Amino acid sequence: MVDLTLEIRKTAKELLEKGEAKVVLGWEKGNFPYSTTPVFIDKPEDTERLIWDEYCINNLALYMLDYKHLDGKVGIFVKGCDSRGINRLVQDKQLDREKVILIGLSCPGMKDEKKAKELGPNADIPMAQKCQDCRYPDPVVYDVFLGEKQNKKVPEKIDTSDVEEMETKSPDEKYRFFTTNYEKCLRCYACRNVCPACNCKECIFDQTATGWLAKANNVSNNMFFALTRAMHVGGRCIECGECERVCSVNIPIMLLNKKIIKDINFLFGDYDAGLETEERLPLGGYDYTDPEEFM
Amino acid sequence: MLVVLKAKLKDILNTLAEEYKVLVPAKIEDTSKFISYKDNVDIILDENVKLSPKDVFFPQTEKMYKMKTVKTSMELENITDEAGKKLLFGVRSCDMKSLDCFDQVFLTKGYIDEFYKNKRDSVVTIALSCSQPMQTCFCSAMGVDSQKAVGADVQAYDLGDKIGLEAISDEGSKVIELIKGQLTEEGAEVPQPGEFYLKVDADGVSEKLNGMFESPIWDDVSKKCLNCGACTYVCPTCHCFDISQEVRGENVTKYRCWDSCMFGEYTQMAGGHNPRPTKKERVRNRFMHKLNYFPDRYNMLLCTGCGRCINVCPVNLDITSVIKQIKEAE
Amino acid sequence: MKRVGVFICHCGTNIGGVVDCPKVAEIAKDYPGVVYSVDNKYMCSEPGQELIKKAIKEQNLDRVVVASCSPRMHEPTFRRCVENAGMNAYFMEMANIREHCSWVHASEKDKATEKACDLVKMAVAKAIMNKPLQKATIPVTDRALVIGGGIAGIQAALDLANAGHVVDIVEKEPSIGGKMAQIDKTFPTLDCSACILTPKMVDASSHPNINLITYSEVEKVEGFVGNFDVTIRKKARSVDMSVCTGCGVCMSKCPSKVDSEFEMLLSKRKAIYTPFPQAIPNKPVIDRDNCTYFKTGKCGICQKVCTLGAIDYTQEDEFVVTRYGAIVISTGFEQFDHSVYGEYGYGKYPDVITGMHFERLINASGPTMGKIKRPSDGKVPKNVVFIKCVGSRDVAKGKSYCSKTCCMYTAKHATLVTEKIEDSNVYIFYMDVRTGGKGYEEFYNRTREKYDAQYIRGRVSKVFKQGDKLIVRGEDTLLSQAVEIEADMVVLATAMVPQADASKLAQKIGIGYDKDHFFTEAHPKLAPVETHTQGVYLAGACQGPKDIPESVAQASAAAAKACGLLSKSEMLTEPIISVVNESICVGCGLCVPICPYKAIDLKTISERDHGKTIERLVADVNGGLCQGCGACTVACRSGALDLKHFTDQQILAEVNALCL
Amino acid sequence: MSVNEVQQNKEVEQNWEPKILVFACTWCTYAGADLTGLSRLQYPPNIRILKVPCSGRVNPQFVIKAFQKGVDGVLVAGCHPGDCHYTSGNYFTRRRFLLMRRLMEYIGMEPQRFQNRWISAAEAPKFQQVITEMTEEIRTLGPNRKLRDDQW
Repeated sequence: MVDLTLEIRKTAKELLEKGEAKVVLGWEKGNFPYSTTPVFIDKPEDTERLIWDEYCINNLALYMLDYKHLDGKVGIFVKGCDSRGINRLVQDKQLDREKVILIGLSCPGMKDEKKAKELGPNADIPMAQKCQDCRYPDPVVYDVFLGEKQNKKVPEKIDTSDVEEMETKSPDEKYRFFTTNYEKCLRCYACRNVCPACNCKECIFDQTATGWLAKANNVSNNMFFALTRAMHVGGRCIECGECERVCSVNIPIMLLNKKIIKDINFLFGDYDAGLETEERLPLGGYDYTDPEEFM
Repeated sequence: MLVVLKAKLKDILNTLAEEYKVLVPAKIEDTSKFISYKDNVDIILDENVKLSPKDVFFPQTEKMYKMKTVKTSMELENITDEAGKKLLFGVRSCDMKSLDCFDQVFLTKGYIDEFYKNKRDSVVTIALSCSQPMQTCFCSAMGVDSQKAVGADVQAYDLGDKIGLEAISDEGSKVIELIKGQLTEEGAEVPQPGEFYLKVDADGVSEKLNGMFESPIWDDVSKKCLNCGACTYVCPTCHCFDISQEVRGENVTKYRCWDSCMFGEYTQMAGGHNPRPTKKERVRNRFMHKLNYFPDRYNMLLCTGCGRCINVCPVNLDITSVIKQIKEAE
Repeated sequence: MKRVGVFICHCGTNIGGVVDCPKVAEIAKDYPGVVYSVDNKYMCSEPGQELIKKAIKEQNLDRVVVASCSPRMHEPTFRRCVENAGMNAYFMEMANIREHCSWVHASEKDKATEKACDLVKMAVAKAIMNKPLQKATIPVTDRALVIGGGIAGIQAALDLANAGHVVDIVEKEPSIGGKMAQIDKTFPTLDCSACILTPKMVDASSHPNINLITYSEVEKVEGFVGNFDVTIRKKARSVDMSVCTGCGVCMSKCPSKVDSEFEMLLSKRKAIYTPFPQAIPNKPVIDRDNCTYFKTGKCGICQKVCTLGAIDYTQEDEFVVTRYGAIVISTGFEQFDHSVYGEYGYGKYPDVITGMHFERLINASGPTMGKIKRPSDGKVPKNVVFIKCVGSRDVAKGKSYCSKTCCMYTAKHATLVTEKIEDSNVYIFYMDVRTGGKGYEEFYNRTREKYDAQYIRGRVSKVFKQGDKLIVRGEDTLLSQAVEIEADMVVLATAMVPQADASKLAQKIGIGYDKDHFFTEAHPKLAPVETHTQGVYLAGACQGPKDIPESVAQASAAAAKACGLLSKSEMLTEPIISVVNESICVGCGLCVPICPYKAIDLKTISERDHGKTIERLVADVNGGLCQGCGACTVACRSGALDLKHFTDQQILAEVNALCL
Repeated sequence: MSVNEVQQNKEVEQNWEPKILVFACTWCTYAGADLTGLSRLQYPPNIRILKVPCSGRVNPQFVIKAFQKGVDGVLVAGCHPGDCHYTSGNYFTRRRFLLMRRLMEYIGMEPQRFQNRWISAAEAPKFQQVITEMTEEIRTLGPNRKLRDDQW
């Protein structure tokens, strides 16, 4: 991995010193060799905290929601997934593209923090699942680019082999699989809160009075949560895999999201969310020629 | 000390299962928690479970009572807990300490929470000492002795390939009595705890926080927080709950379920006002509660150093770093 | 706690013969919220309605559930009934226990009764959640816009103007008149098209209530029924209309010659021109694309010869915004681009022409002064072949529909050929002959019998040149014989298609269009001139192929509808519309493209947020445009959008009630 | 034993009857159901129709909610494509529910339990047939336990 830490610090420092950005978002080292944590730098001297290593896994895009009403610009370091998150927010009108300075970084694929914890300091740490599945390691949009693009060979289509395998199971097998997983769900909503596509002002799951979802934790309610969230991010999920990464009980959340992506591709034509900001969303329109199965 | 080979542990548990409903720390569905003991469960002894045993005493969703409207009147129906004693095997010192915190909240100062008390009274605990702390552990910094749990009925020690057992309470003695035939007496010593990776010094942090409600550090600390409830739900000491009801026509069930001070609607008032409108206030409240308000009221920290929140936090917001920041603040 | 009254109707034995109505009424008494429940022989009868009104007063009811026939039958009745008793009409809910229960479960009385109970339970649950709704009034601007100044537009404008409403006609060409102005004779009477059209054009131009806005196009349409704000682009004419007298000197002196669109490119016009001599307004425009002055900066002859100084090269497109109460769209049709039929040799052989060319050839004021001459050599043709359904009724290459007018105008052409050219022979290749219409079949029969037109059933496979003849090769499918005809001229009856930019106009106005881009009516039978956008009406061939009488009839119908709207100064709107909860709305705009009526916009609001005034976007539903379909509510993830009377909570209450 | 069978045996004994919720748009399917009545075409009494203005109003969440609360089947029905009273509502219905149906099947819901149909105001025989078939299909499957919130 090319060490861009010094360049990152220099770029951030310049942005702050020249007053081009009021704050710069990046990553700093956490308390463990395998951890980093998002950092928000607003003083040039603090840019020394910024780092770039193989654990800078957090998608920073959603933090832009916190700066919606900031006077001035925000600088933000973006990997492929962060940049698609930025596009997600721009398309959803939650971010003014003019108000961010995107500093692109080519992502080599980040390492799996959970595995690193388990395997110990000297082990060969595998790449995180979300990075193994990533098809856009280079940012799809940026204003400045640091280092070199790797133009890594990536699969043309999303790998949905796990979805296909699930599809072959019997209804009861499938139901058992999903319910045993969602039985664990704590409804801590980390998956939702980390998701750049979940950018509502007030989530329906928080509006307990409307009767959509009771606070009671049981597998039925948890499935309502899971299915509804999957539909809500349907056609908008940028496949960053953060939801699955942050799940405190390791629910394979992307198995639902990828199912919808697969079906959208099949039913309405290939679509990768977050590559640009103008195109019609799959669920924001229709075609007269859409498949007809309801006759 | 009475000892048993780890390999023979299941024999003991089988014996205990005849008398108690035994709960053991086990791997399940890509996570780990306390589950009902059966012969085929995957018991873990080399590390603590990912989900704390708090739900045994304080379930995530707990029915409280039922109501039924009949014409113009209303009938109330109590919900009784399942009968029978439970035995919780393998609770670590940190989680035993959290029960101590719970006891303070639910059983002291003139108020007794019946739902909690019923469950608490029905559980016998066998605590287990830690031979090697996990990387995220910092219990000693929170005043917890990883080798000697508070409030346990039986203290078990990790002796390598063996487990040593020592009755603490009368209830514990009864447990030992049941399995005495399967134990052997050996001259084992209480093992020394391993080295902690995280170095935390929490001395004086409670007092220091007294003047820090308006400190700028809360802005800094809270920025990265996503306001999810992961930390509070895995925390063995967090005990906030919300009361709600499921209405099915004339049948109403009142229940309580975990809530999290990290959630926006936690302090949302009916009129729309929210006294903790942003993550800054929420994050501040969480740490103030753990490190200042609770010690103030109960004279103990509301953190046992189990490290679970560090483990699950999506953005690595680390309580040990926060403690450090508080101590370093001007 | 709400006080619900339940009224179970026997409908004679229609319901009572199957459903145990007294039992349903008895059981309903125990439903949450129900304080009164009763059954009656005929709820809709006078005594039945009195019963409801009395109960509302005596039992102090604030919600009413009527279980009877379909709400499609009596919802208005019972709404009026509760309204008369002083209750909001929308506090009344109906349970359909006749069409959906007793009539379809006649032999399962117990289960039908059980089902009736469930339906009542659902209705009660919904009624409890119902909110009082009021119809709102919106002002109506007494001014109409007619888009397209052909015969349909002119007729609609005249009818509206005669009823006392101010009308603006927007026409993209320099003159009104449309396609009818190009046509020579009209079937089946063979009276001269110009003779009946031009007086109407004059009427329109001189009518005090009509403003002609020619050489102009609709740029943007905003607003809603009664209040459309339409931006019209007045293209630069380069001629000052207020000064020009239409003397025509400029046109005669202009050196640039261009193929005349009006004459189907069969003759030339000047770069400064009126499309045809009877044009209205009869004042020229400069075709800047072909004007030497605009191309090279040199010339300026027209300016020199105009003694009034009406020529103004500096004119620019002008945009005017006007508010209209109603819009009539009458943009008409174009000819199908039949170049896809290469086998007919259009473009390759100048003597293969279309019906519209033929109209100009036989027109006394046309390029040949009404003499039928071959475009190639000016010879008078003897053998003329007509090919019908060129583009129509051809799923493979053309359009699936029948263009409706071609059978008749081809018959008309055939008679005119025979009348004008001695010893001429007319051959008509056809698929079917369709002559529905008053006097049409008789006309067709005359064409065959008296004028001896040869009708050959079959399609033409090829037209090719041999010497100075065009060989038309086809098949007579009735005789199963190959046919070859030596023709001097071939006339193609091309399909009618909407204007090329019809779909763009539809999008601007927010109306629907079909696969062929004809505008869609609100209902094919019962609302044929309305569109789904209230206050927008259709006239003429823009809605589908039509001949002149049909276009005129539809124009008058559209005008009558528009008059109905404009005759009141304000109108009532349906209260069942979408609403935005601005405190939840995040302004993502996902709802905007969902709305078929373009009723949702994003607007900026400012509010206090943590001691700061911030501005943010939220969705905004235009109550005048919203028709209450509710599609937007599903697109809204956070549930900030909801549909009144069918709210999330109301529907959930019904679902919950069903499952008790 | 399958997920459903456990409870099934118990409920079949208690004369279980399928309970099917039908979301019907006002203009086509609801009117079609009215015509079915006017034509006296008989069908099983197992459905309950919930009227919505347009099938485009039906939120997929309603469907999950209905299963949670205990229905055995859900039918969402509206105007045929091209016939929507509101021009385009049913095209959105089609997109949403093409996905939703696949998702429901994917998590193990039997596809017969959640169906979508276009039924016009004129198609009374079709309405009768769809309801009859769906009722029988669900009767064969037995009571639905999946997604059901029955712990209260």
